[in-house]
Amino acid sequence: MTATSEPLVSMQGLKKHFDVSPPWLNRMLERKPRLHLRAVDGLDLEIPRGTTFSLVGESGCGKSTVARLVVGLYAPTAGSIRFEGTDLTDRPAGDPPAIRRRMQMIFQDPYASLNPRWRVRDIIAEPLKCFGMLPDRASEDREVGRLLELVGMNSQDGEKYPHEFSGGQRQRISIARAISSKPDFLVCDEPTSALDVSVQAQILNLMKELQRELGLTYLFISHDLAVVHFMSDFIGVMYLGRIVETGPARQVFANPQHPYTRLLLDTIPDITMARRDREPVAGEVPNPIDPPPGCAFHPRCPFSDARCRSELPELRNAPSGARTACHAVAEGRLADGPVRAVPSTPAQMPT
Amino acid sequence: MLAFIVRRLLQAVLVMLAVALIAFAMFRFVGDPVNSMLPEIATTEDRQALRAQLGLDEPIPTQFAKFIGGAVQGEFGISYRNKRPVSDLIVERLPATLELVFAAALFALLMGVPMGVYTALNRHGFVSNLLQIISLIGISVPTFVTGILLILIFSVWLNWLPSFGRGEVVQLGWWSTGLLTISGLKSLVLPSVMLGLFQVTLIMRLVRAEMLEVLRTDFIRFARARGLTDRAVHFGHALRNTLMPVITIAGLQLGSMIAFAIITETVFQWPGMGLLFIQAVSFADIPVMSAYLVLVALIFVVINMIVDLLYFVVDPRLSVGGDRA
Amino acid sequence: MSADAPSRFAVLLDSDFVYSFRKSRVTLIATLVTVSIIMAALLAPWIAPHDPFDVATLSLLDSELPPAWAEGGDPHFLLGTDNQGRDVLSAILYGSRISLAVGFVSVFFALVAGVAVGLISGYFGGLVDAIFMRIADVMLSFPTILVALLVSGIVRGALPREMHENAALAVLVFAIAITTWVQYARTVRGSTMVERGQEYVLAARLVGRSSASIIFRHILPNVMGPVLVIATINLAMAILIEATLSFLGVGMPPTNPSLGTLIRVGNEYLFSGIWWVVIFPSLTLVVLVLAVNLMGDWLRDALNPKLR
Amino acid sequence: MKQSGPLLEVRDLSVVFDTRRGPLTAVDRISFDLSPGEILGVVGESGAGKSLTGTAITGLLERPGRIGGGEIRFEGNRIDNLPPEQMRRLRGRRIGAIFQDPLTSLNPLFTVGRQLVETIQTHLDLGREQARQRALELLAEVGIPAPEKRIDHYPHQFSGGMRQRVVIALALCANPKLVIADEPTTALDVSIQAQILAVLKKLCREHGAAVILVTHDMGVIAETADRVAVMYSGRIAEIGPAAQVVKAPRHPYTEGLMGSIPVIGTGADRLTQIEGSMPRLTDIPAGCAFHPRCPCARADCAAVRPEPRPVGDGKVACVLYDGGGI
Amino acid sequence: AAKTLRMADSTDIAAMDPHSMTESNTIGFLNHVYEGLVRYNDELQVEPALAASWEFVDPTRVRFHLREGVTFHNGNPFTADDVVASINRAADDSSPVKSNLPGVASIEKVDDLTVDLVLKGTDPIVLNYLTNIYILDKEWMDKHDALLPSDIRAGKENHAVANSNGTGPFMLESRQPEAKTVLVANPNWWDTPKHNLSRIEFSPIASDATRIAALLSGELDFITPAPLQDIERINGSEGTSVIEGPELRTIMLGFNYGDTLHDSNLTDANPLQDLRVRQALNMAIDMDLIQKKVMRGKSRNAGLLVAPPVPGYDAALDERSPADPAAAKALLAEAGYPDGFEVGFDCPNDRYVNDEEICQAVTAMWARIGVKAALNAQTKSKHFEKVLAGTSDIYMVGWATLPMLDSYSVLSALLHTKSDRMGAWNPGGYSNPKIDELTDKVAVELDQAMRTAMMSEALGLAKDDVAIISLHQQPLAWAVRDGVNLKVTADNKPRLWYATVD
Ligand SMILES: Nc1ncnc2c1ncn2[C@@H]1O[C@H](COP(=O)(O)OP(=O)(O)OP(=O)(O)O)[C@@H](O)[C@H]1O
Ligand SMILES: Nc1ncnc2c1ncn2[C@@H]1O[C@H](COP(=O)(O)OP(=O)(O)OP(=O)(O)O)[C@@H](O)[C@H]1O
Ligand SMILES: [Mg+2]
Ligand SMILES: [Mg+2]
Repeated sequence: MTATSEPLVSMQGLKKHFDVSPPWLNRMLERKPRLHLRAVDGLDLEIPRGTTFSLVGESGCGKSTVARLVVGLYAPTAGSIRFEGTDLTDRPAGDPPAIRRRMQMIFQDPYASLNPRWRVRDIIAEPLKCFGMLPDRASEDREVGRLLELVGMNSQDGEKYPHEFSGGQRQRISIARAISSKPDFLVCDEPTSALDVSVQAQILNLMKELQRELGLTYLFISHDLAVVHFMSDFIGVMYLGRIVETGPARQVFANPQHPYTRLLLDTIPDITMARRDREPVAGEVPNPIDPPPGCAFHPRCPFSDARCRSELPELRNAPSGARTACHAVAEGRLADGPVRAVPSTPAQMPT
Repeated sequence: MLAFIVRRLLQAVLVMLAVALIAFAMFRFVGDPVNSMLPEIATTEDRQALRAQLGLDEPIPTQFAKFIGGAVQGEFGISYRNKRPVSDLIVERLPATLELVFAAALFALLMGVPMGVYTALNRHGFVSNLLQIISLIGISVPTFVTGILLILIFSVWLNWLPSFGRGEVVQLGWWSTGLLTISGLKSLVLPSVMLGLFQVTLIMRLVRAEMLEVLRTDFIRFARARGLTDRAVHFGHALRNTLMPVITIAGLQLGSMIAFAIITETVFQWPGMGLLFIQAVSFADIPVMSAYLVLVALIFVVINMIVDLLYFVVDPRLSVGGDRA
Repeated sequence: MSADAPSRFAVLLDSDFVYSFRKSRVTLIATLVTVSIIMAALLAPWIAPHDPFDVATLSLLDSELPPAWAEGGDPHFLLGTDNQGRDVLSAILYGSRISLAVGFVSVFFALVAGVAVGLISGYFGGLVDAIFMRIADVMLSFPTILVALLVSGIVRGALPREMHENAALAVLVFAIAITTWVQYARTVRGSTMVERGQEYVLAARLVGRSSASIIFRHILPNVMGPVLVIATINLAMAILIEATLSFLGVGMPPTNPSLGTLIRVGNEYLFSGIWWVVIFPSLTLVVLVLAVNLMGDWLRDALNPKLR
Repeated sequence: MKQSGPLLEVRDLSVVFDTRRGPLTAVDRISFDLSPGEILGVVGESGAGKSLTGTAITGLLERPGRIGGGEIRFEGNRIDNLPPEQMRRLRGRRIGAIFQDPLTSLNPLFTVGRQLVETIQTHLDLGREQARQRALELLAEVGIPAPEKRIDHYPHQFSGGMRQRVVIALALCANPKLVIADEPTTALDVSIQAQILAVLKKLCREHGAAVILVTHDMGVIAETADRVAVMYSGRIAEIGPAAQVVKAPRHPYTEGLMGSIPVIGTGADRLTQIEGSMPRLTDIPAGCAFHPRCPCARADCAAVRPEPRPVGDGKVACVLYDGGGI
Repeated sequence: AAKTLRMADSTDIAAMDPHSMTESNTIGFLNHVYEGLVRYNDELQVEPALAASWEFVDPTRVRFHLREGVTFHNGNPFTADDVVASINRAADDSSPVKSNLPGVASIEKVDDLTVDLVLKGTDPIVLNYLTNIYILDKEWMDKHDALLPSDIRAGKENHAVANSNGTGPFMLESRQPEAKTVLVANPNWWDTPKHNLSRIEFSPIASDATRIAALLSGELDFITPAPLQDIERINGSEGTSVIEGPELRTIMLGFNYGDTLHDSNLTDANPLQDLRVRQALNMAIDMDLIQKKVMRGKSRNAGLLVAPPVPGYDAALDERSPADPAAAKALLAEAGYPDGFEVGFDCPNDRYVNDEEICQAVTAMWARIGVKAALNAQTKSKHFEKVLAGTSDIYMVGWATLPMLDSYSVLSALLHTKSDRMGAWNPGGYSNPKIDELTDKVAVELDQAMRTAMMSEALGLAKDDVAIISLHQQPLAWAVRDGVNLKVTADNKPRLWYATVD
């Protein structure tokens, strides 16, 4: 975990608002205003070279949107994205090729991310072709074979179609495609959440190996805290389009500050906690079209007060070394609440 | 919902304009009405005079403007052939066509839906396969051939049903109905079978496909898991959920049945709008033709609108107040 | 994952698709029938005993002969002759040629236009989509048969006179295509909107592929399944629409008859005992349409993985 | 709260799919018992046969699937060969089921109340009003606030978590003795997941129903189940008390499975991984289905299929324990 | 006993107003309700009707003595005022019927039962015209604001279109357009009924097959027309038979006499201007074969442009020489077209008996002498539009000479050089000064013998010139149930006041 000082990827004040207004006519007649869904609402982020930065958060908090913004599939509403200092803010995916070649993506769904009508070799070779990286078909074949073996498959598998492979194998093919253009930076949007745990282990191990061997930098997205814990050097916890807590992974896990982070850590089912009755969290994830004023988490937060309801907290350095956006943390209101600390030793079984 | 209706209305205007344009364009190409209005021995002079009288020698934009102006008020002038206001002619024929189409639609639904349900529930049964193939024949035989064969069998050979016309009709205000007399009902049988046969197949296949789709859904599995009776599952849940697409298609088909009625009415001399239209075509009776086109388009638009509104009735997800808690 | 994989052909033969085809006897027969009719139509100039369109060879003396096996039949005319002395068998062969041509060509044009519109609408959305879909709504808001009737009426009238003879076919094709492209467009648009968001498309965008390239190389192959099904059904429909238009007098001329025209003309002889003039073309039409429909049916099921 | 005699006995149950290439055995001679009030977790990879086991018990197998052998006894009576109508009476009345996706489990066109009343009236001899009353009670019981207001809402007016509660209420309509819950929380957010599991557990405690909880989330099992069955390739590899299976897995597969779960607090740089993937139904290896991937495989693994042997408080199907345990 | 006759025709009557259209089937049917001053009997002879007698006061003034004691169906007495109002109505500028009254200058009432018809010039066939001009009740028209026929331009409906008040043998009981029109016998008819009908139920049935089916199934007693190919079947069925006779209508092929053809490979010449070419085309047509096969022996081949009952007909000229393709080919070669040429050929497909079939057969016969005719068969409204626009090379027309029933009709409309009032049906531009001269004389010649001679002469000239190819008089075939006694009249108008039902 050798983090250099200069980040490979950085985002400043990144925003993405989706226009989800009803059609013009409805707005006219029903006098409804335009509606904007703030999927990402002001995100500052730096990812040091050679590290894994993970984003966690509940469904719909904007993780995938960040991923797509980074690779250029969405144009940001505001803010900037830089890669090695080059501004990519308004460049679409694939442009400029010299830089986009160096950032690729692994998708969540191993079934949807491979074109069912294409042979595996063509799928893997597509980036090579598009970025014009290899002179002829023979060297392309060789490269595809090499990549397949790199991800633990047989070089002959290139002649088959995706449906002939299991989910785990498909995800390996996705990875082979993603690394075929020799990227430095990989965005992984829940790459294992569609897979079984045993296959997940294979893929996570593979990703770690590849990172070591190829010096990759990951933006890793997941809602599974255990997986994130396993993979990351740095972690950002998102809630409703904003980062509420960020810092080195170990610190965040060892000493979560933000109430939401604590809640997340508390609610993950844990095999070490047999027959535990988890305290269910009250409330539901609020609607991003109409987020609560002030701190978006306040309706579910046991520590919220008047300030939380009105004033948006900034990300501030917390005593733990992480940065937290929470008034309660900043004010030190937050004693040891009903949140669970990470046990250092497995708890004893009840008999 | 209001926005929805307004959108549909705008669309309807679009459709009607397009149709008006087509109808007007037809004026120029259906033949010269003057020739069929005058006796053979009429002189060239007479013909020119009549042409001028009908306004056929005016510039085309003027003619179009007049046409649209009249159409907007529902006025299409006087039939060249029958010398009666076209609106009267249409009103006179409308009941016949509508009764025919609704009888055919009813026939199609009463046959098609049960057959579709049956074939969906017994997907691999012999009877199902047979029904499937027989129904295909239903859409493979041109309707005019079916019509003639029906006449041959049921009128000429068996002498059971009349071969033409509407039988005795009863006047209810401006509406003339054949539904209240025995001979009217008997007369309705063959034409509505001919017109509905195609739709039977269509609806049966649609219901079957949708039903199969619905039967695979989780909520049907869950309904079974709750121990509901097959009846409740198939007819309470599955059938109800197949209704949406059936409504759409049935609605669209109702419109095309009005158009297809042209053929049925020709074969059975059913005194409806289709027959009026076909006669008008052969006499180049332009006012009647254009009124027919516009009316069919209007009916179509109205049916589509009703279908869309039915959605709001059938599917609670669409209705207003579908607020999420 | 053995190295000596079976040949691709063997794999194909072993696939569920081919299996379901081979298992369905009805489909097999239907395919056989369709192929034979198509072949017979294609080879009509060589296999037809007479050239029914060469008016110089027609003789009224041969008119209204019953089929060869019936009393008074002439072995030269297997299925008998019509009122002009035209060999019914040859007329059917040539007539299927025209019917099939109308079917195939109109389906082809409708398919190309519909798929193109669907892809563009579905992929780009926005204003283009809105415009195309409103046009489609208008088209859908009017019964096919009427549109076809009107279009053929207008086009016929608008075309210069000398083109009429040859135009009949083109007019029919145009009239049918213009009323059926909407189905393709709608279907393709729907699937394109789904595919557009699929991750494999995103992956292609990541490497900078152009929209055109994504549409054609990635999306098109994935939306063609339902299109094929519609195409078969529409092939049958087109042949029938042509026949129906013939009945209304705007089909192919009797000098160049399609199956529909043959039936229309023959229809007038139904009561007069000259049954062969109407029965044989009708049978051919019904069998052809039925066979094509059966194939479409099977294709629909075979391409629907959920129905396995 | 153990009673004498198991509520459910499954003996050598097989589920077979008849395909054109011959029958495929998706569930292969599995046996287990379930006592009243007990929660049995069933875990295993996707395709291991977990759902089919549940489906077979509820008698909802659809063609081309069928029960290929063995027997299922419910309260001592065989139910695998019951005529459909009798089985239907059992379903919902004595055996409830909950499926994975609350979004699709409810008919979108009917109000929640109507679906509840319909189910209640199918099984209990209640009038419309009484049934509605019971429906309201059920909704309250599963934690839906203001049930009398919500009962006439349509499913789309509920959130995912609420819908799953409704589904649970539907499954519990007639106080079934056995509830089969097939991945009831997979489609839900972690925070909601906890709520649902809590509801489920509470209801079982109060109604005394036994539960078969199908999932592939080991965490859920560990927290919820009394006993766990680990399935692999249609067979039960190991079954035993949850604590034992999770903490001290005996079967090499269970061991691998547990090892591959990342756990917060362990600083391992690499997860234990089982090489290869689960075989397809078409080519399940002879002998022990797991042997090609097994780190402890022996020569005879490929030859003999190991039968479940009692090991500790549970049973393990592995040659390592054929000798009668370690 | 009450006798009902249920009949069907291929087209419905257009309207009840006899001055609103000139369709011959409608005019024929309306003759049961309305009557003219004179009428044709079933031998197509002019006989007195509402006028008991008439005389030429001078060559341009005819005096009609009206029948006494006639009443309209509503009971109004029939008087000279009705005649004056009716003739004025028919001759009004807005009336399409005025073309059927070309020579009338005015009508004058002399006394209550006498009127004078003033002509523009001498008109030998004015009575023939008048058979078609029906008399309406003035009082009734007055009351219903129907003194003029409906004016399409003004978009105003006319009461007479849907209602009737005539003097005829039958009275309108009810009418559902396109479905059923019911007439009942008029008990107060001035004439002695020869029919025994109490009721006529008329239904239009457009589809031939359906019409025959309805006859065969016993739903109808009488249908017009019966398609030729079905005659055998009808005669073969128990209880039905076909009644036939020749029609007045002569079917012919007209030519384009312009300098170029419209649809041809030749762009600089019109072979049809050459008499030899026209002769060749005529000779190539084997009418005997067509008569036997297409017309099933029912038609009457014609060498002349008019049928035998028409004054001016000359049996000597009517001979049609047998087909001779070889000679035809030789003539073509002589004219400079040894390989033939291409030419447009227009036909209606819904106007005459087997029109399209005849054209197909002719096309085949011409093909054998090398003339490639591009046959364009289409619906009548489009066919006649094209023909009258003068854009057709060879076209089919049929001419029955009605309502004149006189060869002058053919001479003036078809053969006379085209001008405002003459040659309306001479779009090809045929012009023969001799024929023009004869035609102009015939128009005013009152001596019947001289007139007839001149007409025969003109027709002979046209024949020699092959100005128009005459093909045949088409057959009329009606079908009846047994027990219906009716005579086929050559003008294709059933006269049911002669019909009896057993
Ligand atoms: N193209 C879009 N148009 C409108 N809204 C969108 C679009 N894409 C995403 N959203 C909305 O933006 C919000 C964030 O979505 P996003 O997919 O980034 O969430 P996520 O954290 O990745 O969730 P998950 O864990 O379910 O994948 C959601 O409310 C989603 O509905
Ligand atoms: N209709 C079917 N035809 C053939 N095989 C089937 C069918 N349904 C299920 N199977 C097979 O049966 C096996 C067991 O399926 P089952 O649904 O029980 O797995 P599962 O353990 O519940 O998996 P998941 O975790 O994905 O739900 C799988 O291999 C599956 O492919
Ligand atoms: Mg996401
Ligand atoms: Mg499952």
